[in-house]
Amino acid sequence: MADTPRVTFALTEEQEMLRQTTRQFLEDRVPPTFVREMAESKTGFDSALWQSGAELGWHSLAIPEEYGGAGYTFAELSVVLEEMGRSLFPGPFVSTVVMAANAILIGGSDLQKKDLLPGIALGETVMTLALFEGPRGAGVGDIAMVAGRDGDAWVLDGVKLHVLFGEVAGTIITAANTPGGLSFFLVPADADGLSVEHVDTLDATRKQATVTFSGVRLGDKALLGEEGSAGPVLDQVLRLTSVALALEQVGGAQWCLQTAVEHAQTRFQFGRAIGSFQAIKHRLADMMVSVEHAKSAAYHAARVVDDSGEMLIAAPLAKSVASEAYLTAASDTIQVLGGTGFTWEHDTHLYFKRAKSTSLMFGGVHHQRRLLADAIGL
Amino acid sequence: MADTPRVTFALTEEQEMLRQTTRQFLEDRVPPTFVREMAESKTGFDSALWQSGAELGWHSLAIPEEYGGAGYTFAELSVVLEEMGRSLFPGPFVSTVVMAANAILIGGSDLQKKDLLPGIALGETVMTLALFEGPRGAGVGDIAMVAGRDGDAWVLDGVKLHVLFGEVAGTIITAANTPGGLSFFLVPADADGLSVEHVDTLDATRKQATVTFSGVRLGDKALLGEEGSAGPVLDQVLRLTSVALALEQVGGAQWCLQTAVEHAQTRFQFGRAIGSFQAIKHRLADMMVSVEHAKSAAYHAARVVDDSGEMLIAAPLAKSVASEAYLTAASDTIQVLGGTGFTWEHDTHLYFKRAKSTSLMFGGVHHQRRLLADAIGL
Amino acid sequence: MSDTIAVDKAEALVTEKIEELLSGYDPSMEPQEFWGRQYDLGLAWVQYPEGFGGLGVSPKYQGLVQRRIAAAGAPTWNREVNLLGIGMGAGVISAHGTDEQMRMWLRPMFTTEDMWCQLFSEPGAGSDLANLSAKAVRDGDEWIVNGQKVWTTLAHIAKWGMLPVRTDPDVPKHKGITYFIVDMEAEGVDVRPFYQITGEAEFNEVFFDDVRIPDAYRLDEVGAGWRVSMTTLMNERVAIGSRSLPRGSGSIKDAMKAWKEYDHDDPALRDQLTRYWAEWEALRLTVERANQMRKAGVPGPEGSTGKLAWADLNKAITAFTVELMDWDGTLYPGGYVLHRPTEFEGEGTPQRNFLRARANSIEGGTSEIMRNILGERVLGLPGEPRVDKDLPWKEVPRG
Amino acid sequence: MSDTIAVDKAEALVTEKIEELLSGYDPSMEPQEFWGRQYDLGLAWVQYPEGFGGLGVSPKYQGLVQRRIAAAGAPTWNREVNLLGIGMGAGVISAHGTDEQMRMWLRPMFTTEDMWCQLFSEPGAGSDLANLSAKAVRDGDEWIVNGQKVWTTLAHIAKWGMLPVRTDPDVPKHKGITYFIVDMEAEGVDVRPFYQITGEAEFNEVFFDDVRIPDAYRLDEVGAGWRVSMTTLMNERVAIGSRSLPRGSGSIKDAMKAWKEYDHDDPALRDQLTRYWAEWEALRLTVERANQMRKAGVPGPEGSTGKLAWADLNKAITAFTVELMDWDGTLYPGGYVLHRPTEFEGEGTPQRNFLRARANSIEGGTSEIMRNILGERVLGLPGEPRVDKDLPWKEVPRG
Repeated sequence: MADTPRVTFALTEEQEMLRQTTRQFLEDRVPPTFVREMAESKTGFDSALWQSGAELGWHSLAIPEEYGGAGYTFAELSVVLEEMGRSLFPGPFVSTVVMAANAILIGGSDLQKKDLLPGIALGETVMTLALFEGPRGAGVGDIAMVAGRDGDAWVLDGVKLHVLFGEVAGTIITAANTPGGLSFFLVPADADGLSVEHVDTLDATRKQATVTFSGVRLGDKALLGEEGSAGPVLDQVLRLTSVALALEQVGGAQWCLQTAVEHAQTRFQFGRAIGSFQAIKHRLADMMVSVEHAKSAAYHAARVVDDSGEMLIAAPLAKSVASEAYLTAASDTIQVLGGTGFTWEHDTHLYFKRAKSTSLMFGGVHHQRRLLADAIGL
Repeated sequence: MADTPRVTFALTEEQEMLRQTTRQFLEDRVPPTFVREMAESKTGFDSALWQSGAELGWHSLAIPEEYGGAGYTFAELSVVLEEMGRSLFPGPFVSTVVMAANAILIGGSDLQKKDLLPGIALGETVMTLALFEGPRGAGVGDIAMVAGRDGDAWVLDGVKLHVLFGEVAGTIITAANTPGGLSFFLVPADADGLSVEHVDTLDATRKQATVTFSGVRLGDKALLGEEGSAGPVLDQVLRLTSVALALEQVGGAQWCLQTAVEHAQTRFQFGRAIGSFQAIKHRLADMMVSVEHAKSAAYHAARVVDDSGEMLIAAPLAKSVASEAYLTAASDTIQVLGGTGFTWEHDTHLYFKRAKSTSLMFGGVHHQRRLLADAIGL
Repeated sequence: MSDTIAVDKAEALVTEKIEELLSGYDPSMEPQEFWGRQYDLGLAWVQYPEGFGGLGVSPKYQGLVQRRIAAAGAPTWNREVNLLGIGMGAGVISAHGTDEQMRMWLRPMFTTEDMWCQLFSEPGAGSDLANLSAKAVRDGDEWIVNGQKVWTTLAHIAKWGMLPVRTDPDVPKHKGITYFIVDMEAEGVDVRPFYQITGEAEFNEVFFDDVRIPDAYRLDEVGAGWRVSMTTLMNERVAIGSRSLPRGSGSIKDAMKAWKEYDHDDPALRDQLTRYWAEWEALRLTVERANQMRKAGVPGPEGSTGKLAWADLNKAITAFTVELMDWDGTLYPGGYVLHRPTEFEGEGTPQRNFLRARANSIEGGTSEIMRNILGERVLGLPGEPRVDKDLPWKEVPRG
Repeated sequence: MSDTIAVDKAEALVTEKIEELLSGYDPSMEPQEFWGRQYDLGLAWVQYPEGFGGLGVSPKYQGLVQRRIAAAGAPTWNREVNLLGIGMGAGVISAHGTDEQMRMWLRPMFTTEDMWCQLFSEPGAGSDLANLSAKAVRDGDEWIVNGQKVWTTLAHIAKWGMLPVRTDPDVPKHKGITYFIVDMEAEGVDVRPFYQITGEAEFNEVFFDDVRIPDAYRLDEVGAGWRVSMTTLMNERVAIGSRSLPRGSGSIKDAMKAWKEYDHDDPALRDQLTRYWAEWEALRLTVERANQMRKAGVPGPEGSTGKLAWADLNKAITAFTVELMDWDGTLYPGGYVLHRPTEFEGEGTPQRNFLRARANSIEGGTSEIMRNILGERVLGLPGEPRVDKDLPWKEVPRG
C-alpha cells in the first residue's frame, strides 16, 4: 500500500461560510413541509428551487472555470452535499451535478465539456445516468445492453431501471456495449423511441424512472468521448457518487442524532427526561460515535477525490461506514422517539426511508466492502 | 424439508433427579479450586474423579445394555454434559464418552463393541480421537494422512494435532486414508513409533496433545469396523460432539449469567447496586435471552440425535447458537464484574477461556453456519 | 387416583360437548352463529364457569376443542378477528369483572359481534402508562370522562373499549387510576385515524369529551385500575411472545424467498441469512419450550423472553430482506396511500413489512421496558431510584 | 501583526534551544542525561514556564522539538517509559502544584529517574471513584494514611504515587477528598502483584499502613482532591483516545496477518475482516481529525469518542483474530506463567492480546462511564437521579 494521504479536515473560512449560508438557505426554502410536497408530487422537482441553488453557486462549485464553473474542488461541493442530506433536499442534484457532470468532465471531449458543462453550472440543465438493467446494479459488469449499428446510426434497444429523476432529465446519459467496449451515449429526453416511466420509491423524495429504449437511433455525436471509453469513466463516476451519497448520509445522520437528543432532553416519563435513562443515553452516545466515524470517513474521501489510488479505498470506506451509521441513527431515532417516531406526521420516517434507500443504491454495504477488500489486498 | 420433529423439552422425573445428583456431586467434588488444580497439572486428569463419575453412571448412560451400558439415551447424557459445562469439569469425558464411544458404537463391529464399550461404561478406559493435521480441522475433508500397506500391516506416518487429552488416552482412535477410503484405526498408546506431546492451551482445563506416528505398524484388527467406512461415521460423531459441546456451553453460560446477576445485585457504586443501572440490567436481560435461546437449540438437538436428517440442522444450529451465547455471556460477565472479572483470582476467566476455546473446536461459528446453510438448502 | 378419575370425567365431558357442537355444525352456517353455539356449550373457554362460555375444567382441554373444531373444518378464527377482545379483554373481565359484567360482555365478544379495543397509551403516557391523564369524575351513578388516547388499534370498528383513567390526581400515580369499559358509540367519543410510516392508519387517536360511563361499567374497585391494566398488559405480552409458528415461517420466509428470487450466491450474505435463520429457529424453539413448560405448570424464564427477542429479530430480518433486493429494495410498489384498514393488515411487500416492523420494539411495551421487566422480575435485579412513585400524581415532573 | 512577530520570535527561540541541545548530543550519552539537558533547556514541555522544563511558548512548538530530536536519532522514548508520570502526572502537577512542587518532581520525572504511578481505584471504588475510602488523618505537618488501592500500574517500580484519599467522611463524597503525592518507598507502603487473566501482574495492589506524608506533598487545597483527580483522569482518557497510528497498524494488523497466514478465502470471514478494517480506519481518521481540530483550537465531539470506540473495537478485532486461527486459537503457546513485568508489556501472541484486550472497556473508565460522560457532557443529556451526591460520605449505601 502506498503512503496514506494526510488530509486537512478543518474547513477554510470560505468553506465555513458556505456551510452557514447553505444551511440557512435550506432551512428557509426546504423545510419538511416542502420536502413532503415534493415527495407527494410526481416528479419531485421544483424548478424555482433548482434555479435558486444554481444562483447560490452550488452547481458550479466543482466545475472548472474554463467550462463555466467556479473552479473550486469537491471539498466545497461536499459541504453542500452534507447540508442537502441534513435537509433531505429533493431533486436531481446528485444525478446532474455529481454523476452527469463528472461523466462529462472525465469522459467527454473538450468540445462536449464546453458544450454541456456550462448549462449544468448555470442550473439550466437536468441530466441523469441510465445504467443498470436489473436490481444488482453497482458496476460496469452489471450493464448488458448492446448498441447495435445500422448504417451510420447506433441503435439502442433495452430497458434501464432505477434511473434517478429520469422523468425530469433533459438529457439521459446511458451506457451500452459497442464493438469497442462500453460506451456512453447522450440521449435527449425527446428522442424517438425513448419512453420514461415513473416508479414508486421507498424514499419518495428521490424519484426513479424506468427508461425504455425502443430502436432509439443516435449519431456518432451522441457518443460521450470515444467509443468504448466508458468503463473506467463509469468506475470513477460511481466512486464519486458513493462519496457524494456518503456526505448526504452524514448530514442525515446528524439530523437524526440532533432530533433524538432533543427529544430525549424534553420528553418526560417516570418523572424524568428520558435521556436520563442509560438505555437512551448510551444509545445516543453510541450514535454519536458512529456519526463521528462516518463524518471522518466521508470528509477524508471528499478530500482525496483526485487521488485515484486512494479513492479505491476511500470511496467504499465512506459509503459503507456512512450507510451503517445513518441506518442505525435513523432506526434508533425511531426507537428513542417511541410511538411518535412511527407516525406519518413526524419527519423521522422520511430520514429513515432515505437512509435505507441510499444504502442500497449503487451497491449496498456488502458490495462496498468487497470493493474495499480488493483495494486493501484482502 | 421434512416435517420438523416436535420434541418434549420437559425433563422426566428421573432426568430431573439425575440433574440434582450430578450438580450436587460436581459442587462437592469439582469446586473451582479443583478445576484450577487440574488446569495447572500437566494431564488435567484425576483418576479418582473419573472413577467416581463412572460409579455415578455417567459413562454408561447412553451405551446400550448389551454393551455394558445403562441403555438410556442422549437426553440423559445431555443433563450430565450441561452440568459438566457449568462446573468446568476437567477431563477426557467428551473425548471418551461422546467421541470414542460413539465412533465405536456407530462404526465398530459387534465384536469390537462388545470388547471396547464395557470398559468405557465402567470408567476403565480413556480414549480419544486423533483426527486433524492442521488448524482447519472440522470434517472428513480435513484429513490427509495416508495409511500405507506393508505386507499384512498398515503403516501410519504423520502428525495429528489438537488431540483432546491425548496424553492420558489408553487408546487413540485415528483416521487415515486407505485404498478403501477413510478408515479408523485403534492405536494403543504404547504402540511402537507413537509419541504424544503436550501443548499448552488457552483453556488449560481441556488439554491437547500432538500425536506423532512414525512408522506405527498395525494389523487388520486395528481397523475399527470395515476399511474405508470411517467417513460417514466421523460425520455422525462430529455432529454428536457439536451437540455435546453445545450442552456444555449452555451450562457454562448459565454459570456466567448467575455470577453476573449476583454481582450486579450486591456490588454497590454511586450508592446503588449496579444491577439497578440500565446499562447493566439490560445487558443481563439480553444475556438471559440468548442463554434461553441456546438452551432451546441444545436441548432440541439432544433429543433428535437419532434422526439423521434433523441432525444435519440441529447440530450446527446448537453449536453456533450456543457458542455465540456463551462467548457473549462470558465476555459480558467480565464487563459487569469490572476489574474483578479481569483478575486471575476470580473464576470468570476460566469460563471465558473455555467459551472461546470450545467455540473454535471442530469448526467455529462460520463453519457451523455453512453446515446449517447446506442443510436448509441455502 | 381420584385425580385420575376427575381427569377422565372432565375429558369425557369436554368430548361430549364437542360432539354435540360438531354434530350441529353445517358448513353453510354463519361463523358467528357457530361461535355462539360454541359459547353456549361451554367450549369458548373451558376453564370458565358454566354459563360464561366454560365448563369449569382445566384449560388444557381447550387445545382439544380447537383441534377438533379445526379438524371438522368449522370456523376457528374469531380470536384473530377480535384479538383485543378475546386475546386480552376476556382474561381481564373474567379476572376482575362481576358475573353480571361477564354475562353482558363475554358472549358477543366471543362471537365477534362486538369488537373490542384497548385505550391505554396517551400522548404523555407511553412507556410510563401510569402517568395517564385522561380523567373521570363521578356524577351520581355515572362517570364523566375527558381526555385523549392514542395508538388505539381498530378503535373505529370497536363497540367496547378498555379504558383506564385517572380518578384521583392527589394520590401517587399508580393509586389514582380506575378501569372502565366504555361504549365506543357513546356521545362524545371521537375516533380519528392515526397514520403510520407505512401510510396505513392501523391505529387511532380517540378523544373523550364529557363522555358518560355508567358506574356499572367499572371493572374492579375505584383506584384499582393499575392492577387491572397490568393484567391486560401481561396477557398482551405473553400473547405476542408465545405465538407458535412452523419452522421457517414468518419474516425469515420472506428473507429466504428474496435470497432465491434475487439469485444470490455471495457467501457473506449467505452467512448472515443463515445466522438469522438460526436465531429465528432458536427463538421458535424457545417459544415452543416455553409453551410446553407453561402447559406443564413449570413456567421458567424462557416464557418471558419471546416478545423482546421477537421484536429485535423481526426488525433485523425484515431489514435484511430488503437489503437482499438491492435496487428493488429502494422501490415501494403502489406508493404510499394513506388509508384505514378495517382489520389486522396481513403481510405485504417486503418493503412494507420492513417499515411496519419498526414498531415491534415499541408497541405492547418498548424493548427498553421489556428489558427492565426481565431484569427486575425475572433476574431479581433492583429497580432504579424513582422520583415519581410516592409523589401525588399532579406533582410529578412532566418536562 | 504583533502576533505574527511574537510567533516568529517564539519559533526562533525554540529553534535556537533545539540547536543547542542537539549540538551537545553524543550517541554514547545515557538517555537520562540527554533528557536532563532537554529539560534544562526548556524543551521538555515548551509551554511550561522557564525553569520548569519549558520556555513559556505555545505548546504547538513541542511537535517541532520532538521531530527534530527524533530526526537527530536522539532518544525520545521517555514518555513511554514513564507514561503515568509524563503522560498524566506532569499535567496535574503543573495545573495544581506549587512552584516548589514542580521543582521537586518534574525534572526527575522527565528524565525517568523517578517513575510514577497512579493510586486511584479501590476495591469499593471503581467506576465510582469518588467513593474511595482510603483515608488520611492530619498529624501536625504530616498526614497519616491507611487503606488499600488496586489496579496500580507499575507501582512496584515507582518512586512517586498520585494518591487521592478521604480526609473528611462527614461531607458529601466529592467534597471530602484530598490529593497527595506519596513516596512509594516510605515505611508502611506494601506493594503486591495483582495477577490478571493473562497471568501477568501488570497491576498491583497497594496497602497503606500508617504511612506518613508531609503536608508539603499535598496538591492543591484540602478537600480539592476530586477536582485534581478529574484533571488526571481527563488527561488519561484523552491520552488513550488520541493515540495516532498509521493505517492498518495495531490490532487490525494482527488480524490481516492471521487472514494471510491461515490462508483464508471464505468471503463471509473476508467481509467481517473488511468491516473491522473499515471501522478501525474510520476510528483512526477520527482520531486524526480530532487531533487536528484540537490543535486548531476548535475541538468538537470527535475528541471524546476515541477511548470508547477504541475499547470496543480492539476487543472485537483481537477476538476475531483468534477466530481466524481456528484450532490454533485454542492454544496458548508457552502456557500461563504468573509473572510481574517491569515495564509496559508490548504486544504478544494473538491469544494474549485477545485476553489483554478484555480490560480495554474497563481500565481508564469503563465503557459505561464513558457513555455517561459522552451523553451528559457532550450531548447535554440530563444525569440520573443520584442517591449518593448530597449525603455525607459515611452514610452512602454500600450494599
